[in-house]
Amino acid sequence: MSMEGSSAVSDWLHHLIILPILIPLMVGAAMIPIDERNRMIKGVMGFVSTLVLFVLSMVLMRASASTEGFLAGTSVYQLGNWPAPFGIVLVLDRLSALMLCLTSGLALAAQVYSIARWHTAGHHFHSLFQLLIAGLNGAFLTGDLFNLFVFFEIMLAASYGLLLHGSGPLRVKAGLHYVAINLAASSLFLIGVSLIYGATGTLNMADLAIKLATISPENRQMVEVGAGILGVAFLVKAGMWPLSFWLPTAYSAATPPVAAVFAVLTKVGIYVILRLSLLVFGANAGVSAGFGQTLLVVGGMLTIAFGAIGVLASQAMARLAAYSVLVSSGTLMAAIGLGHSSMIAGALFYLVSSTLTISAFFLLIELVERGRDAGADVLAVTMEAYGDADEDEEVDEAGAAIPGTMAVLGLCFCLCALLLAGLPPLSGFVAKFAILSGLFGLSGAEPAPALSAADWTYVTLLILSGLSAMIAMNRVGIRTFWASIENTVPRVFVIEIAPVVVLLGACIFLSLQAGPTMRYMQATADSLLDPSGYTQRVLTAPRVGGQ
Amino acid sequence: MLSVFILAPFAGSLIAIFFPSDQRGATAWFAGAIALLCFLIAAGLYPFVTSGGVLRYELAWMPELGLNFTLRMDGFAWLFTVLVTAIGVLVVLYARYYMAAEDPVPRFFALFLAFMGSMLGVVLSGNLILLAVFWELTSIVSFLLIGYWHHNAHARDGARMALTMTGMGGLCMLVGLLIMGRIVGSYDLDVVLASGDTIREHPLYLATLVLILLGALTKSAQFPFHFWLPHAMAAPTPVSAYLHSATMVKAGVFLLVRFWPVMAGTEAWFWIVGLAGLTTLLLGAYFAIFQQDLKGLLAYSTISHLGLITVLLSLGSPLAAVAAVFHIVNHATFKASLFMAAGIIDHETGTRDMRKLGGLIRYMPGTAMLAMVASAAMAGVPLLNGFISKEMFFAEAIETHQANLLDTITPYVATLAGMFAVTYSLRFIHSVFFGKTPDDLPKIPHEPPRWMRAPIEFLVLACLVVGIIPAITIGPFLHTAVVSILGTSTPQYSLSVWHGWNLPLIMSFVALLGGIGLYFLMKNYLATSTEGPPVFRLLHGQRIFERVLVTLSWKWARWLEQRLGTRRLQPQMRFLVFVAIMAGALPLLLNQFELPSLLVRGIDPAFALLWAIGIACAVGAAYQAKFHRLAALVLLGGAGLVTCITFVWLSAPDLAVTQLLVEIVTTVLILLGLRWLPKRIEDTQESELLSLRVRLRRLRDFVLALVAGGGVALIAYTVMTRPMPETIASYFLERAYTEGGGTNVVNVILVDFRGFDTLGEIAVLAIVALTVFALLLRFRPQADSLEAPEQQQVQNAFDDDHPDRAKGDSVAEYLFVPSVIMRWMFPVSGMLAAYFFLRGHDLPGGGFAAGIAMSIGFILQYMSGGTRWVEERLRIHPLRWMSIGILVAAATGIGSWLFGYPFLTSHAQYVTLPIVGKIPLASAIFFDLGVFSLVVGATVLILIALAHQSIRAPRAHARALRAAKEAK
Amino acid sequence: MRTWFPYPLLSLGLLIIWMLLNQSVAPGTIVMGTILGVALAWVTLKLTPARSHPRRILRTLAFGASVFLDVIRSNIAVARVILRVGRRAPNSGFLTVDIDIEDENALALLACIMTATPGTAWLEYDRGRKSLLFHVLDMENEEVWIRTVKRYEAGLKEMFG
Amino acid sequence: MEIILSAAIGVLTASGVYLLLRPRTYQVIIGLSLLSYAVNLFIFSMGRLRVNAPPILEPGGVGDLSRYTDPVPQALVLTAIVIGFAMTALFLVVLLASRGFTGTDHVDGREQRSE
Amino acid sequence: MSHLTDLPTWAAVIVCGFVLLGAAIALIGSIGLLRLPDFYTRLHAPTLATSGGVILICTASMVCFAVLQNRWVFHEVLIIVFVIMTTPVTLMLLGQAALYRDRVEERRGVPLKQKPLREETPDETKE
Amino acid sequence: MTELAIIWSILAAQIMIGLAMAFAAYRMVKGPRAQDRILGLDTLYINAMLMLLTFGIRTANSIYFESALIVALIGFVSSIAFGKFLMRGEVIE
Ligand code: NA
Ligand code: NA
Repeated sequence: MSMEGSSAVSDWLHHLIILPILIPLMVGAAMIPIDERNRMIKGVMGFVSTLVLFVLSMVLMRASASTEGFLAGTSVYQLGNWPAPFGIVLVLDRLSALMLCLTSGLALAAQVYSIARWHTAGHHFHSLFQLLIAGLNGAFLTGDLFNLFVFFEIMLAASYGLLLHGSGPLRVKAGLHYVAINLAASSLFLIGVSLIYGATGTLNMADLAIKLATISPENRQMVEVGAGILGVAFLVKAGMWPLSFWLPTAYSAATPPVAAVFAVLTKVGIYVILRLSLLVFGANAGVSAGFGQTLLVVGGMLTIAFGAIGVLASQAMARLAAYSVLVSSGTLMAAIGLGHSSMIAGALFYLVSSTLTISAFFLLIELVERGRDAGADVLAVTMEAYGDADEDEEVDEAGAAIPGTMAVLGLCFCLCALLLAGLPPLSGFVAKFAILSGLFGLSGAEPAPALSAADWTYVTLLILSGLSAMIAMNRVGIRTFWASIENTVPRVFVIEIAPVVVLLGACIFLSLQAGPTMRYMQATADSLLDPSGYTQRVLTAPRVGGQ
Repeated sequence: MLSVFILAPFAGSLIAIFFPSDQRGATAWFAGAIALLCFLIAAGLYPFVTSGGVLRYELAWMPELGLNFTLRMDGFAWLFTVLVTAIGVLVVLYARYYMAAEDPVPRFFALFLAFMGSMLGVVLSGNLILLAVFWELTSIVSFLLIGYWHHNAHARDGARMALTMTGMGGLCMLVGLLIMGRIVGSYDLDVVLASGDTIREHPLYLATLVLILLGALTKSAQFPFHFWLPHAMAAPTPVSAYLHSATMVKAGVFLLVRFWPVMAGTEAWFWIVGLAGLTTLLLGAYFAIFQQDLKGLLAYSTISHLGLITVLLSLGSPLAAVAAVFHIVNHATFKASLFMAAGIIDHETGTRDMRKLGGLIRYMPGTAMLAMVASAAMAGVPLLNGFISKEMFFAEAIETHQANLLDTITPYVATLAGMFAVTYSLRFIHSVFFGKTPDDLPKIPHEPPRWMRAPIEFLVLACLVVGIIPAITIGPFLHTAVVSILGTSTPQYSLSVWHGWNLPLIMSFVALLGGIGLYFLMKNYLATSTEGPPVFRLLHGQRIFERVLVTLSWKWARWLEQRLGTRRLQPQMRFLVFVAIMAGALPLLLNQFELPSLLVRGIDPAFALLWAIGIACAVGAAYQAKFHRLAALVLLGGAGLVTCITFVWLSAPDLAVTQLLVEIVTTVLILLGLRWLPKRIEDTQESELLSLRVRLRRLRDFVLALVAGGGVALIAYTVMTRPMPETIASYFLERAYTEGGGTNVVNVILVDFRGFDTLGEIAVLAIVALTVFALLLRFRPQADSLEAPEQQQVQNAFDDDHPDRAKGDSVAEYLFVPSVIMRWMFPVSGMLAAYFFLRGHDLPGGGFAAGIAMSIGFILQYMSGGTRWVEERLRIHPLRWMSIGILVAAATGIGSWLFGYPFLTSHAQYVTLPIVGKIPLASAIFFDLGVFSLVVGATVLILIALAHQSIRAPRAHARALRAAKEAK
Repeated sequence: MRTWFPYPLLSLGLLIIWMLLNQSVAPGTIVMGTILGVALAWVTLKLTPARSHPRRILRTLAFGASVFLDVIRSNIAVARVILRVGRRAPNSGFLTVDIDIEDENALALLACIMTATPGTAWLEYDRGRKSLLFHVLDMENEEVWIRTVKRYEAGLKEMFG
Repeated sequence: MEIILSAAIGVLTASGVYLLLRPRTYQVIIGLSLLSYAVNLFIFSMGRLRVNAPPILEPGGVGDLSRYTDPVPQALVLTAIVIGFAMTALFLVVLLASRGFTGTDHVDGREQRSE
Repeated sequence: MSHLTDLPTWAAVIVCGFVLLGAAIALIGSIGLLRLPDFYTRLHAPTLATSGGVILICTASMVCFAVLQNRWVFHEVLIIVFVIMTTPVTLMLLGQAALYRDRVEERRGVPLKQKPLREETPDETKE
Repeated sequence: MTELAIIWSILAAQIMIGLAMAFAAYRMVKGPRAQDRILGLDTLYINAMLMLLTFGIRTANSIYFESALIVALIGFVSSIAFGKFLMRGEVIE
């Protein structure tokens, strides 16, 4: 029979799980010694790598969404062939596959965008970019707490490098704060993880979830302390108020393609909170169930409020976009904290939609502003008087004034505005609707659970944040597209505008395919809320070769 | 079939945008054809609708969440569809001539069609959420249409205001609709319309009502949200005629009618809707009188008429609802025609200011006639359609519905408003078409093109026909609409011009005569007065709005942003520390934490002594870091050394080895950086001059630090004194040798059990090295650290001063003997690295330690000989080392695939070689080789990149100086 | 020969170090040590440290023994100085002595010896004048110290020729 | 032993945190270094303290926790040391760049009114 | 695993004696660092530890492990050799640095370099 | 008896070395000048190495040897760096 053959094939296909980490890691490493003069080679390598990753993550998402076949549902990859909880395992489930897809999609867009000109702003852009993706993908895939730390560090280290890409006073100043805060947060991460290990003797998330149910009260307390401290580390990344003041400055200082991928960076914090709070402190966690949810709700709401205020107060578009990141984060945090299943599904949809939007917006901003003032270029061009002869990284004015550029840019801007404000008919609206309908529910005849004050506050904030985005985008859009006196058409490359269009197109696609997408999200949320499947798959996965 | 109503306009919009901008006619024809198509289809559907049928079309969108693309046409929706499409056709025709050649017409018609689609969507939505979708779409497209002439500041402001108001209302309405869905259990309109009692009795009824009304009232420009509409008049006139009189503003009252069966009749409804409507009715009419802008007058009149409809709907009586629907249609006809007339006047004379206009009947008698008829309809003159619906309104106003103050004053307010309506209608006609012709008109007016007037003619004809023979013309359609709303409770009503001498008729006459009288009283005042009614004109709606918007969304937001956030690092750090302390403390405080008992026994005095030193060093470092950098660094080294000894003491030789090596490299690294920091000389006076604030701030930080330190110490102590839970460590200890092939369990964990962590860790190192390298390529030192350090200047000067010495002799002498030894240490460090590398799997050491040891050997050479000296002799290619490092490590991991095992599965085997004997050959060795290679590359790259600044910066400095000199 | 074994003495030293490190005289260790020793010598060649040719191994051993005794003696002497420092401040001072050793390795060795014998601290070597400035902790008699250094110098000269 | 080590961790943390809150970049980097010692010791202490029980098995041996100390925290600390070193290097270069661009070693890139 | 208490008495005496003596010498060296009046005299202090201290304690270690583990390979020799090789480098560099700084500041009692230096501004790194 | 003597004498030695380290640390803290501090650190390193060696003897375990070896072999590198920084104002020219 072909059983043998098919099992061999499926064994090989099993390795697909690790490829989202390995491909960018190795491609990034291979690029290191290539001379900067051959930047385009690196660009092409990076493009191929991200393209492959994109296709791969699509395949993985497909597979994990199916109920049978290879990699169906939750699949486990035991690194070094050591079983969980002892070895490190990668876990592919709907959620991680979704995040992989999102990351690679954004990365592809940013990668293409960067080749037009931004990768010339400094050295080793493409290596750092690939390694950032490796870090992100690793963080999404790993099922081990300490390994998560390692991937966080990869991601952060690469993000430091990419934020500083292009150098210049603004970026360096923002980078200093960003690095300092995140280094402190990393210390918290380590303290949290090790404390959890000290109290439970395990590092595996699934194992931790199991152990927490049977642990002694004293040790449980220590786990909670550890989780609390760990949570702070994640919330710094996720951008919760008051831990997020570094974010607007850092994100708005970054070069556009970098800022575009940074949009997904905060989502890593969100992802981990979502994963851990539902896995470890889910319904099965006994006394600790629902640990920290109240704080998450309160903090999330404060973050929305702060983000919305920041959006209103922002004069520069990049800052507006950065504050939108906070709004998005806050919305997600509070939704996770409120924790109804259908709300989490909606939140997942929102996560994807808002990330795509903000990413597109970051890419768009520079194109729009390019024609208006040289502000962006001032940042990029360093004071070459002090540089060395071997430096040629002056970002040259390039790109062509394509007819209709302004119209396309304007249209893209409109779409961004609609998406950010959550106005119909695009996915920003659909996402908010999904969250709200999860909150309100369609109970009908049977009595619905009463809505709490928190629920109402959340609704209010959600609406107000949309309103603030509308007002701010309106203001900035009118100023940029309608009121500008000198109508110099920005010179842009097609490969710069195409990624924006594609990302926004993805949002439109999401709106059109809202039904199937929401089904995927609902299934994801359901599996998150019932983590027994996850823990069982992780802890009972067989080793290769038995034993 | 229904989907065509949505698809055709939107598809048309997409196509229209691609029309060449000079093809005005073609684009208009195209848009008109689409509108006409929709109209014809609607007309064709009449037989089905009039038989009481409800057409439905459903497409799944998010079926699980109850959101579907459901279209639904009943009689009322049909009436509106016809209105929207019919007036749409007429406006397109009008716009064909109205728009100037230089206007980007394709954009106009594209937006126009998009608007029509959205409006039809609102009308036809069979799903609450879909309704909200189209609702917001109308706002958005309206925004773009108002701002069509965006070079005009009024257009921009008007557009923004319209969007802000209606968009805000729409968002509120969305929430209201969501709650309604929650109450009913479905967003389907049919289900909702069948659940009136459930809704009205639900505790959330009031919230729902208020939220939905916010949507409706903002859209229909009801008081106090009315002010956006006059400013929307900056839009091209076809837009005003279509959106802001006939269709979009009707969406609000449409919604009120739509939900009338399920929401009306309660006291809350009566009060809120009635109060808003009545106020709007009166104020709108009053304001209209004092407008000088033709379109402004029409806008306020529209507001007033919408208030009239709202009042009718507030009453809760079926008959009033009939009147409301009727007036919706009537108003659309006469107001659209008036707007078009105003547009023609503007078009022909170049102004819309009534003070500048007059006597136009001589130039454009046809237009004048049409405008007069339409105005008369607006004023409620008998034999015109406006009269009939106004009579119905008066009749309903007299009726007692709720027996309260509001109910009582309705007829008086109605009459007064009717009077005002007559006044402004009369003013419109009289000041434009009669009186003396001004001689300062921008253009000489004449009749517009034939087809530009046609739409007005058609509409005025409708006014007349409906006004004279209502029962035959509008009657059946109205009935169909009304039945679809009221169903079985449809009242008996008669559409006829003459009901006999009754109170409403008397009210009409009072209004008519009073209005005429009022106009002639005020005529002279109005001819010269400024825009806006006395007193109220000071209360500029727009200015208030702008003020509020700027204050709220800009000043307060900025103030709040600054208060709630900070761009300074120190407060951010403080927050982080504080939050972390809270996060750690809360679980302890909430669950009654028991303090562990202090164990003083078993303390090794030598160990205690060590940490007394360590603590002194740490505190000293903290104390000295500000003014005595070097001292702080020395003390930091002391603390690090004690840490290393602690690792040895407590059974972690691997850690000690690694930490020691890292310690040394870190010290060199920071020293390399120290050169580029500014001088900082302690001001001895400083401590006395410190302000109280600074002292307090330091005290606060000190306390925060103490709490953090105390907390961490407490937790550490607590965990340490508790028994170890069952841990994964046992597994590693059991299998490190038998399955991992090494006796050093820590190393086996690093390269095998948790080798993936190590792979990640070296990636971090690589990334950091790249970042450092890239950043330093752009390094630009401050001017004061550009020159060579003072020591070098002094020593060079000394060399220069002495003829027997060459420049650099000092340093050569200084390092002469040391460098001999340092050079010989290079192969030794290589040996040490090899030793650590090879033994790592079994004993303390490993690839990382080896790598650092090797790179220290390199650094030593740089220190002894200087950068140039070393690089003339030894080309290290750190980037290659790094690349190869990661690739080798990863490839080792991939190698296990070939044997069918997962990534990084290690394989250990002993190989017997001649002479050498048995040697262990684990795949982990190759992995560790990668680690080694990367560590060497990264460490050397970081240090050397930093060191290179010392030769780069002066060179660049010299170059810059030279360039400056040449420039002079 | 030179091309294959640029620094035979170095390679030998490295081999010994390797054997000591591994605490083994097994053939495997020796092979590995030799390979490493030779390979590292090649790399070291690029740094071109000066070659020296120590001779007269027996005399060297005798010299070493005398130095060792000096080390012990001066340890005691310095310990004494330190212990009575509260009562009597040490009579320390700077001394200059001319050294005419050419071989830089020999100079380095001299530095090692002087450092290893407490009480004398190598400070500054003037290459032009071939004079050494050193510091002495307890300077009872300048001549004694200068003689000691000269003795070391002679011993090293004998070794390195 | 536990009490000494926890006191050490506490003091290192407190000194590190205090420096993190200071305005000079150099203070911050020294603070981060002190903090990383504290964190490393903290991680290490989570495996409990054992004297002379290094997790190095006798050849061919199968170990257990009664004879050897917990190797897991040690492995974690090793990773943390490496990452800590990398981050120190990075922060150092960033602070140098910041000083280069802004002319000051204040963490905000400009001198504040006080402190 | 062997224990220190397994040492035969003769070896124990040697080991303990050497260790104590070595530690005492190191301690005296440090006392010197503490009490000696100026930098140049203090420069001699650590050499007690690097010579006497290291030799004695390394010897003790060699004896100890040679007896306990019955192995005659003395890797502690490496420590002695390397310490003796590397200490001069440190002390030489430090001593010269101190000389330079003192000369620049024109401290008394510091031997001048051949010819007097010009008037110089004070040193950059006071500390 | 012998056992006790051995244990106590090693402990005494460790305390002596500890004190030596403490005095060195005193120089590091007190100075007065940079070279004094650096000399203090160097002394601290040497004594730390002796401490490690005695610890190895005390536990009769040669596994700690490498730590001592590293101090002996490359502990001086940081002292060199410090010294060069004092003398030349930068570590690598
Ligand atoms: Na190791
Ligand atoms: Na000496």
